[in-house]
Amino acid sequence: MELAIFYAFAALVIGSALLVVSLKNTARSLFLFFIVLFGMAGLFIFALADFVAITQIMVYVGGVLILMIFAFMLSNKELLADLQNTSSKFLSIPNWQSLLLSIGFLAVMSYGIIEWHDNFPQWITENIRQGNIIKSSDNNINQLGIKFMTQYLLPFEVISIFLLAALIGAAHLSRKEDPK
Amino acid sequence: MSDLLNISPIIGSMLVVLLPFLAFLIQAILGKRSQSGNIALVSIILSTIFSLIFVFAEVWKQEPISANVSWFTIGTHTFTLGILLNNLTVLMQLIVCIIALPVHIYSKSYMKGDPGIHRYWMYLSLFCFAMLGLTISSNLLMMYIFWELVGFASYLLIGFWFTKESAVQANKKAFIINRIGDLGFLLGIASVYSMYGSLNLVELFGKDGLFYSLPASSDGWLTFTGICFFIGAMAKSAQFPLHVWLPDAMEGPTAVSSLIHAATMVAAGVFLLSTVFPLFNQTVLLTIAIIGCITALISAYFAISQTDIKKILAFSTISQLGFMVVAVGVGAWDAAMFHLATHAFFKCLLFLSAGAIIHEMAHLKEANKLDIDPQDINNMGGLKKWMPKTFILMSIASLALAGFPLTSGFLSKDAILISAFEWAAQLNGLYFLIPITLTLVSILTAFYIGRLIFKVFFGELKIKVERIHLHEANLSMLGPMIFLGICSIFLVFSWNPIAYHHSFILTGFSITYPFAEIHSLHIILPIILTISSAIAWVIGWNWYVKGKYPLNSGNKLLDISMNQGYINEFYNKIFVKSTLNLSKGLYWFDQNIVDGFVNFLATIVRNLAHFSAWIDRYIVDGLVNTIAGTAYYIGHLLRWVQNGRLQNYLGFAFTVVLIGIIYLIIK
Amino acid sequence: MGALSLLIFLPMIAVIGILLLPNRMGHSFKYLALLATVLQFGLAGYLYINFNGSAGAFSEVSTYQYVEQLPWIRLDLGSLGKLEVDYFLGVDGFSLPLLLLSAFVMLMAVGASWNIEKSKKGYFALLMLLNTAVMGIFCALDFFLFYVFYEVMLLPLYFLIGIWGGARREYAAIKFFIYTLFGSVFMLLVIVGLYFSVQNPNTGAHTFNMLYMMNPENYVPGSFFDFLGNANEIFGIPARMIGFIVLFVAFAIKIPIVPLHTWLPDAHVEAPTPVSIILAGILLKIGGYGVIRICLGIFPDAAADANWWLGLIGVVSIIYGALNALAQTDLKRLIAYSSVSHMGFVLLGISSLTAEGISGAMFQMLSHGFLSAALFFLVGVVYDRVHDRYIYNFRGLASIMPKYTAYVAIAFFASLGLPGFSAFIGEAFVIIGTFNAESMNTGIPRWMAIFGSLGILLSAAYFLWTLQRMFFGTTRLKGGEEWVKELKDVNIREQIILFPTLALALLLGIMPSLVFGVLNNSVLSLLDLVTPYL
Amino acid sequence: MISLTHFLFVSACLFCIGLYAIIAKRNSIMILIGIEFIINAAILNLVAFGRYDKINYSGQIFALFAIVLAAAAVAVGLAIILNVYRKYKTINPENITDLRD
Repeated sequence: MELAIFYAFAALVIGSALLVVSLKNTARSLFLFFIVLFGMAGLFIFALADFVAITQIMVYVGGVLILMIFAFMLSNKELLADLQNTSSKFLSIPNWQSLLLSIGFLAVMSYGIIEWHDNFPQWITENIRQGNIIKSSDNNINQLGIKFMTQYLLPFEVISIFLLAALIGAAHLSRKEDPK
Repeated sequence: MSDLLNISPIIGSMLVVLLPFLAFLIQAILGKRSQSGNIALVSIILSTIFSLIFVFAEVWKQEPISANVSWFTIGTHTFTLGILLNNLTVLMQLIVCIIALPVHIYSKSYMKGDPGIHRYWMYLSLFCFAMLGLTISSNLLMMYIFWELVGFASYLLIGFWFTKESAVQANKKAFIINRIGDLGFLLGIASVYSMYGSLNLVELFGKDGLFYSLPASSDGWLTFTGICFFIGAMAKSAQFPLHVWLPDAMEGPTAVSSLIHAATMVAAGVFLLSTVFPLFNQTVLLTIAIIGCITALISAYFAISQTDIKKILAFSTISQLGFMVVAVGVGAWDAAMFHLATHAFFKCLLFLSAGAIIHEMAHLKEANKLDIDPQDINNMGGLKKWMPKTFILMSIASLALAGFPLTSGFLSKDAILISAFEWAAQLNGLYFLIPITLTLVSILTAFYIGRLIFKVFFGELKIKVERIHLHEANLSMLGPMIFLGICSIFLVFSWNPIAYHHSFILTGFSITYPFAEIHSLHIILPIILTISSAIAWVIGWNWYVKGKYPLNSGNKLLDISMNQGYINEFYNKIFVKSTLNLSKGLYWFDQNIVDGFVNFLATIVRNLAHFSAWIDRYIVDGLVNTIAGTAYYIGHLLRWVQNGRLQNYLGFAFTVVLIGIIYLIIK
Repeated sequence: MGALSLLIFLPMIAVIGILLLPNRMGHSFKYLALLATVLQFGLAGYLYINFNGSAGAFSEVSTYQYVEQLPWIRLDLGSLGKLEVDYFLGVDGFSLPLLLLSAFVMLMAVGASWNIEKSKKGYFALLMLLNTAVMGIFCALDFFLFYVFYEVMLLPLYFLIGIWGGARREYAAIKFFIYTLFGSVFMLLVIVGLYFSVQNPNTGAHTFNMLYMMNPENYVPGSFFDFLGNANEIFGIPARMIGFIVLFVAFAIKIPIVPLHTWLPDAHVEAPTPVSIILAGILLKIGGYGVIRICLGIFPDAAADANWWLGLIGVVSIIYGALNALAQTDLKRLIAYSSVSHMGFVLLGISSLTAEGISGAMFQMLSHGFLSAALFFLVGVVYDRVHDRYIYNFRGLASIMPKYTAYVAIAFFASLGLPGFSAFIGEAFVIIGTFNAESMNTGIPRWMAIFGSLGILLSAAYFLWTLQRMFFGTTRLKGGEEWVKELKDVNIREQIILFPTLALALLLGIMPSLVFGVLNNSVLSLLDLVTPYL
Repeated sequence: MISLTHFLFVSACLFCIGLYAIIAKRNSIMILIGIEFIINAAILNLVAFGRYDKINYSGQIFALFAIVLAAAAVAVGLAIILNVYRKYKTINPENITDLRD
């Protein structure tokens, strides 16, 4: 049952992702992307990362995606028209070279995954043996908070400043040019 | 005045030669402005006077005089220009002058109104210069020069009416055939030069000349030399195989024919033979006699049936020249010169008379707009009525030609015939053929000239026109003719009308014959000749005047005679055609074989070059190009990667990564 | 700077002048060229007047006059010895008349080029360059210098024919060029061979000096072209004979002799009139001059052995050329073939090895120089007017162009050897000399003279035929009335060129001593060189 | 308990789709989306492996970092795209070939 739900999510994610890349209309793609992100959040939960799933929804769906949609919608009409790309075809013709490349990569990765076949690295087998694995009953949020404020404090701060810098940069970049 | 009269013979003879040359130069410069011919006339009058008074009178029967100036030096030999005055040369010079003078006077009215008259006088002066120069040349080279100049002048005069196709053909033929003779002459000169190292006549044949002092080289070469000179004389004097140009040469003005092709130039051959006579050995002399005999016979035969008045006279000239040549051949070259002198006068007169007749006939033709040949004797007849003086003069000349007593021709012809008989008597046997043939020819001569006279002057005018205004020629034409008529009588040459020995020409030369004199011949032969000539005339009278012509026109013999023995056709076919074909063939050979070979080589080389170029381009260069092309395409491929599209870069990067991974997996 | 250098390089000054002047001053080029050639002719005349033909050995410097000798190339080649090339000029009785002839013909050629329209600058510059080369050839006494001039001559001719020529000019130019080059390349080999065989007796170095090459004492014993007792052979032919043959072939192409003559009709026919004049007037003489100066001078022994063959080639050329001329319908080609025939006399005369024969040959060269130049000029006159020169397309020209006809007739008769004109002296003495050869034991039989004289007869045939066909008779032209209008009689310029030419031919015919006076001693000294080997 | 292999396979698929979007799409937005796919695929792997590290919680923590960074990247990327559009009047990367030689 658990596996079935997982696969449902996985199918949702992959199917929507495929649609995202094959649709002509960018606006539709963007909404489908929304579904992909939700699906991903679901998959995170299956990996016992509930906080990550919530963050995913909040940051991506609530931030990134809204940012994207709003950014375009609020900018100018031509770009919007360009994005909507009123082509008669519903699906874009796949670019065979890139398709080949992607399938190639998929094949190689699948091959790798099959070859690997749960030959866990030593640290994983060690943790499994010692029982140091996350269980569904664990309070992840609590643990994460502690870790952020202790062990990962420096990266946390760095990433905060980085985020700030990125936002300021983004704001600077997207400002209107001076008329002069 | 005494100074003027003190001209030495050498200077005098130089003046004789140079005056016509001066006239030629002046007329050449003046061109169309000098049409009267007075310049030429004055020059020839002066020449004649000088020749007679200062040269002939001084030198005749005296010691020979010669003067030379060096002309140029080749190697160790110096070639000279010079004048040789002896009996032979001064006589010849005088004859030329005396014949040329009346012809000049005659031409003044005969050629009046011709558009090219200025050229006529120019050419005539040139001819006189060359002919007079020929007579007094002291060496063979100089003689050769004038010899050819004479031919050249004759070429110009034959082709005087250059728009007439037949005249142009005739002058070409005349010059080319004369060229053959010139070659003989030139080779003869070369031969003499290589044997004796000198060309001076005095040095060669004078007293104690090289010819007598040096041992003759091989007899064969001597014969060769003699034959060469004889070929030269043959062409000029129209002897048998080379006689064909003379009848054609009648295309020129009649006055020219009388001067050049009857009296003077054609006699130059005989003059040459006389000049180099010592050179001839027995073989050559016999050849000369035989050729002369053949010539005399066949041309008399051809003369019988000709209808063109000038052609009849032309053949008679050839025939008489044959007589002279026989005389040289039998060793009696003095007789030849004698006949040359007498013949010059009466033949010139015959031509001038014929010219007068043709002149009148041409007027008649123009006045009545007839389409006739004014020279055809079949159109004439009964002219005695209108032109009695011409008739008389022409008759005198004809009698002289036939050798009738009391004429000059009688004397000279007898001299030749009797000498020939005496010569034959010396040698016996078949040699008698020659004098007998000559006798026959004499009778034939009487017959054909009788035919001419009868057809032209007796009977009725053959062409029927309403108004006939034929009249005597005017005085400037008649005067010269009368002068020549007088000269055709025995008195001019000898006080004795019967015995030729007393003529001043023969006494002047006084050569000794290699054969004995036979006295009885001197009486018998003239009688036989005269009687047979008379018989021939009676027959002619019956045939042509009485109209009892016994032969029909289809007669084979007559046909051959009419067509001059088909010799022209024969030459045309054998020599001219074959030479032309040979030349065409050779040109083909040149174009296709010689040049073809060159071009073939060029083609081979070019093809080789093409082949190697092909190899170079496609094999050698192809290899290089392939390498270069590969590099280029690889470069191009790489360049194509750098197309500035980020996605492509990314794609390539991933492709490489993918390939790398696959490589790792496979490895 | 000596008189000969001045003579040679005077045209070079004109070349520089022509090249420096801008194209818009195109009219001045011809005046410049005319000035140079007139000065040159004057100078040549001055040299001629001051020449005295002193008797001396053919190989002595003292025999030559106006000698200039400067060291030109001195190169130490180490073990090969020293390279010694001199700038060595001098004239004797053979070269001086030819110099005068060249100067005159050049003057004529410039006169004939008066109406050239196509790129005058290049044309006149090339013409003057050719002039320099030709003069140099006749003056050079150093074989290397001779060769340099010989090759320099080819270049302007190639362009003159190839650019300013007729319809098939490229073909003709290339043919001419390759033919001549064929000869001269092998000549170079012999020159090198001679160089290694000859030593300068004063310095001991190998030398290109022609005069040293003529002296048997200067040969290195045992060298390839060693004079006496030479046993070197190639394919069984003695080395000196090989050298002679190669040099002879090189010059024979120029003369030209019969199997090697085919460049001549094409080149003459396709070349523009002035170049035809130069080709016939000067170029062919270089062949004859080379045979006399070099083949006979340097290889007298081989020449004495081979002269029978030379004579045979001469006779064949005479008759073959004349018969070919008889078959022509193109007037210019006819004259070209007549040149072959007339130049055959030159070879026959030279081969006779008699004073008369060689003098006659030299005289024939000069005479042919004037007359063939005049003939080509005359063809040019009618070609200029109607651009046609086929004999069958004309008839009765005498009626519309009387003066022209007179000039043609005079030139024709002069060429066919009418006494009074120069060709007669030349041909007659060639025949006499050849005939005399048997008496002199030079190995030329008399029948060659007899057959050679046939050429005189044939020349009369083809010239008279042309005269009759083209000029006499009633006027009938291919171009009809239009041609009658075009065919104007000769103008003043043409008469100024023609009259002196024919007058000179006449003058030489009447006063041959003008030539023989300077020539005679040289001929005798040459014979002195050759006769010991007979 | 879902095995690691499943996560890896889903992640591989997502990665390939993202890769395809990046290379093939002629639209800058879609490329950005492709990048997000790839980042998501990476995050999925992080959390999947992070399950076996209870001591450090490194998987989840870096997943969070990655999400934040992705958000920042999107913001900057969008700003860049807008600027590119202003300059070239297109967002099709095909037409922006200034990097070409």
